[in-house]
Amino acid sequence: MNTILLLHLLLVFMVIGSIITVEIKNMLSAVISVGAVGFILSVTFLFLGAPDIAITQVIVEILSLILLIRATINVDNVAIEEKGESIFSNRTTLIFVGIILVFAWIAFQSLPAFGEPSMRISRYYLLNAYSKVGASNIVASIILDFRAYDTFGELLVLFTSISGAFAVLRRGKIDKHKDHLKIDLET
Amino acid sequence: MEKKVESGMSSIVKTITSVMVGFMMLFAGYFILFGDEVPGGGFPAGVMMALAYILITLAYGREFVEKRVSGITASKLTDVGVLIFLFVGFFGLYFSGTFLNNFLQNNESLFFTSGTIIINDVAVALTVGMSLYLIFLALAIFGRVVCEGSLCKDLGRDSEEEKE
Amino acid sequence: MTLYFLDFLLFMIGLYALVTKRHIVKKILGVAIMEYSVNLFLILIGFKMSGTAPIMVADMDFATFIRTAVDPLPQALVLTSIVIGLGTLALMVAIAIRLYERYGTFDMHEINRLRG
Amino acid sequence: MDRILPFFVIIPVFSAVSTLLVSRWERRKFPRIWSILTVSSLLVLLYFIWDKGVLVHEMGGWKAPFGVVLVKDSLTRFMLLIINGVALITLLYSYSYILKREDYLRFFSLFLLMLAGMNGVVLTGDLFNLFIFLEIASIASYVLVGYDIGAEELEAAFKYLIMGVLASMCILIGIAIVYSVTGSVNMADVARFIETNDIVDNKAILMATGLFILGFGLKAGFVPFHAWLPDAHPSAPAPISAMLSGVLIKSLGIYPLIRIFYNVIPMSPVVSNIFIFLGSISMIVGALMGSGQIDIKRLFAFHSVSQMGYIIVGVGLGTPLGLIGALFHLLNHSVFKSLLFLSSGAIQSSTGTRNMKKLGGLRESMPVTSGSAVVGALSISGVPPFNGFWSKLIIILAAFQVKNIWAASALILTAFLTLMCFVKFQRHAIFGEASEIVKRSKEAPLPMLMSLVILGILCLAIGLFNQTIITNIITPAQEILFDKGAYIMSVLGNVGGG
Repeated sequence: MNTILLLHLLLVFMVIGSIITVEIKNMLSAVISVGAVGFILSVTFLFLGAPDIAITQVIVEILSLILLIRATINVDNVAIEEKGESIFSNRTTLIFVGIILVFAWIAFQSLPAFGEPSMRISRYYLLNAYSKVGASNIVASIILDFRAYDTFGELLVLFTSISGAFAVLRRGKIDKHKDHLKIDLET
Repeated sequence: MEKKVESGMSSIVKTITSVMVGFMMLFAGYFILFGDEVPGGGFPAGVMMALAYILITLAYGREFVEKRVSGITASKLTDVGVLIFLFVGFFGLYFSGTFLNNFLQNNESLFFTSGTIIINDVAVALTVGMSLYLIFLALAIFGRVVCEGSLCKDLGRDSEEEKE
Repeated sequence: MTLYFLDFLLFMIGLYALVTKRHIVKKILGVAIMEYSVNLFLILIGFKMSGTAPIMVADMDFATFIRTAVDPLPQALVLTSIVIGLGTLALMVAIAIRLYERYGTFDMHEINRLRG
Repeated sequence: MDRILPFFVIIPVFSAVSTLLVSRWERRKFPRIWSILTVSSLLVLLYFIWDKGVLVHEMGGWKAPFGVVLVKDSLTRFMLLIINGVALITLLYSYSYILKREDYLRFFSLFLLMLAGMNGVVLTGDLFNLFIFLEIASIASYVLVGYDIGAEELEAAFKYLIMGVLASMCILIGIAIVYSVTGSVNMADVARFIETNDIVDNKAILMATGLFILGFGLKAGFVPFHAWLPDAHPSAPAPISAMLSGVLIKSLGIYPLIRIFYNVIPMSPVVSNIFIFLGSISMIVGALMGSGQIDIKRLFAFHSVSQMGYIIVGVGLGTPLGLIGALFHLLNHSVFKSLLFLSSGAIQSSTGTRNMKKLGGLRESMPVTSGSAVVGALSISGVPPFNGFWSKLIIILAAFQVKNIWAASALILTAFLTLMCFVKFQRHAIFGEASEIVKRSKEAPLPMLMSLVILGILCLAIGLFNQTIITNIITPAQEILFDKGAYIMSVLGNVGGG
């Protein structure tokens, strides 16, 4: 019973952390609090019986913190004070969010109860992973054998986003002639 | 007036980094080779390798790392990683009729019992590691000249990392 | 059941940050929070009460392993969606830096006004 | 014969990665010729498997619900034809359009990755796999929208990126809910589970339906979620805005909606009313906002939103005739909209401006481009001999058949609004008196003209031979959608549930 209580506690911490992220003024502290939410999430994954995901989440969290801090380090990272008209948009969004939450509460009633997954398909993975594939880590066997096509797509997603980030970060023609550092860019 | 850019951090950080990087690479190799028995597969291994290189770049400065794994070799390794995964899948299609088929699976004779899982693991780790190291290199180094105009006093050598 | 609701509340907080906040980095943080909540939702679905990780350790016999193992399929899906989140985050940070270089500000309303 | 199916993703990925790998020694001609070769080889592959009936390729050798499965039925081959055909013509067009940009090696690599993503989305029979390849195509299109990194392009790319990530998150939650309720991610398995256990009015499935409509609606860009489209399409380079408007919003937005609401989750009357309501609103709003535009690309982008409304109304009607009209309009719209965007790209590259007021009398200095633009304008406003007229007519007939007066009146009003708006476009840009910019401008280079002429001929040919096209391409696609049992049987065979 105490795992449920623990999960509730962790989730409440994550909700508080994300509220701090959204409302805090200084960008750098907002990034830090997102990092905190990410690490609590990784602990939650451990309690939910997903060690693979916990390890990946911790490491990916460190890297995304590095990237996010990179975006906020040497720029003016104080938040923009809200002008009048945007207050109105906040209130309507809050009402809209409230309506969706009410509907979500009703919809989640008819999901299968927490803790009894139907596992209609994944029983096959549990039964056959070791005999057919020879891997005792079922998740690794799903990722790299049963649904290897997903991981192939996954590699393409990462490859596209990095190649795309490079296309965005390249020094365009308009930058070169006014590149004030006078560095001899031997292109 | 090119101020000598003091490359990297203090020597304490450098010694700690040189110790830690060894363990990080070992840990990444552990994930790859034992990916199918122990939690953690190709993705955490790749990100661990990227973090190791980032740690070296931060501690020793860019020129030190540029000699070892320059940006261009990193981007080539990313492409090679994706192509390895593609060819392993294509061999599966060639040998036994369906794409990404684990054609050498579950025979004890081979060193690794679970067939193409380990090879795919290596390909995933290579692609993820090199591409994330690349994006750090681009974001951290490219963008150093963030503010426009003469007010920027940063004199770090902003050589274009990708000679496109 | 309340865990699903708390998790969806987290998703709504991310959506709120995305929609109303004007600072670009705040929008990126909102997207990061949304990704956390979706990944958590996927794992919450696959959790079995007092379940163990789906990894066959040597000493556990097969029958108890089948009975107690947690659902491995959502974990495979979450591993993929974590790295997708990282990819989109890298792209967003790259575009945000370039936007700051072009417009000199991270404020989305300012950027709309300047663009006219 | 089903071994050919994975090659629709392998070949574009291999050529996209290899262009980046061998970038050092040959950069001028290699990427352009290489990408045209890959896409034409895809079309040849499509010709091989065109009339081979339903093909199912189980990835990795695992049976259907346990592994990922690729399904080729007549709807998939119809979408593959549109995607790869428009991509080939766009690549032919960008053979000379791209010379002005410096880093076009990455442009072609990202273009081919976007194509691989779209082929992956259309071919797969697995919900999560559809999400992943949808991510690949969307991330490639976010970058390609902001490709010439000016201030305006980056801002439009960022807005499109934020909307796209929101859509992907909603789709992923929808897939998670469907997995939690039905226990599987394979489309045919989910369909069979919903059919046998009759849980259609289950609240969670209702929420998943709402999330899918929100997510795929954002990708398709009809009204309540169209905020990103009028910014993203004009600021993209012309071949990319042609691919975005012509193919991407259809294969990432409309196709999943059709597949999910006809083959997986049965379409309840509530959902079809939502579609008809959203469709008619987006028709009218798109046409109204389009008529006030000066920039021709923004005008075309707004009319993309309104034409999407036509297709959504056709899908929402739920009758066989409505679906035939929707699929036929999907084909026509991808042809004439890419023609319009490519001609606007040609106009902008030679005259340097997209402002309708400044462009006058293009027919003297750029006869072929303005000729093809006129063909495109006529076919979008539904003038009889061209293809737009027939598909709009079928959708209007389908609306009357179901006695849905509101939808029919909205359809007719929008047809009139589009006609009026495009007459204004022709009067200003093509037939007005020649302004000084236009006098100095010269005709576009040959590859661009070739692609424009091919698209113009296609507009006319589809219009004239619409009967044959409907009978042997569109109706089989519509029959597959109305026959859910055949889809389940072909994918799952008769393997028992897990």
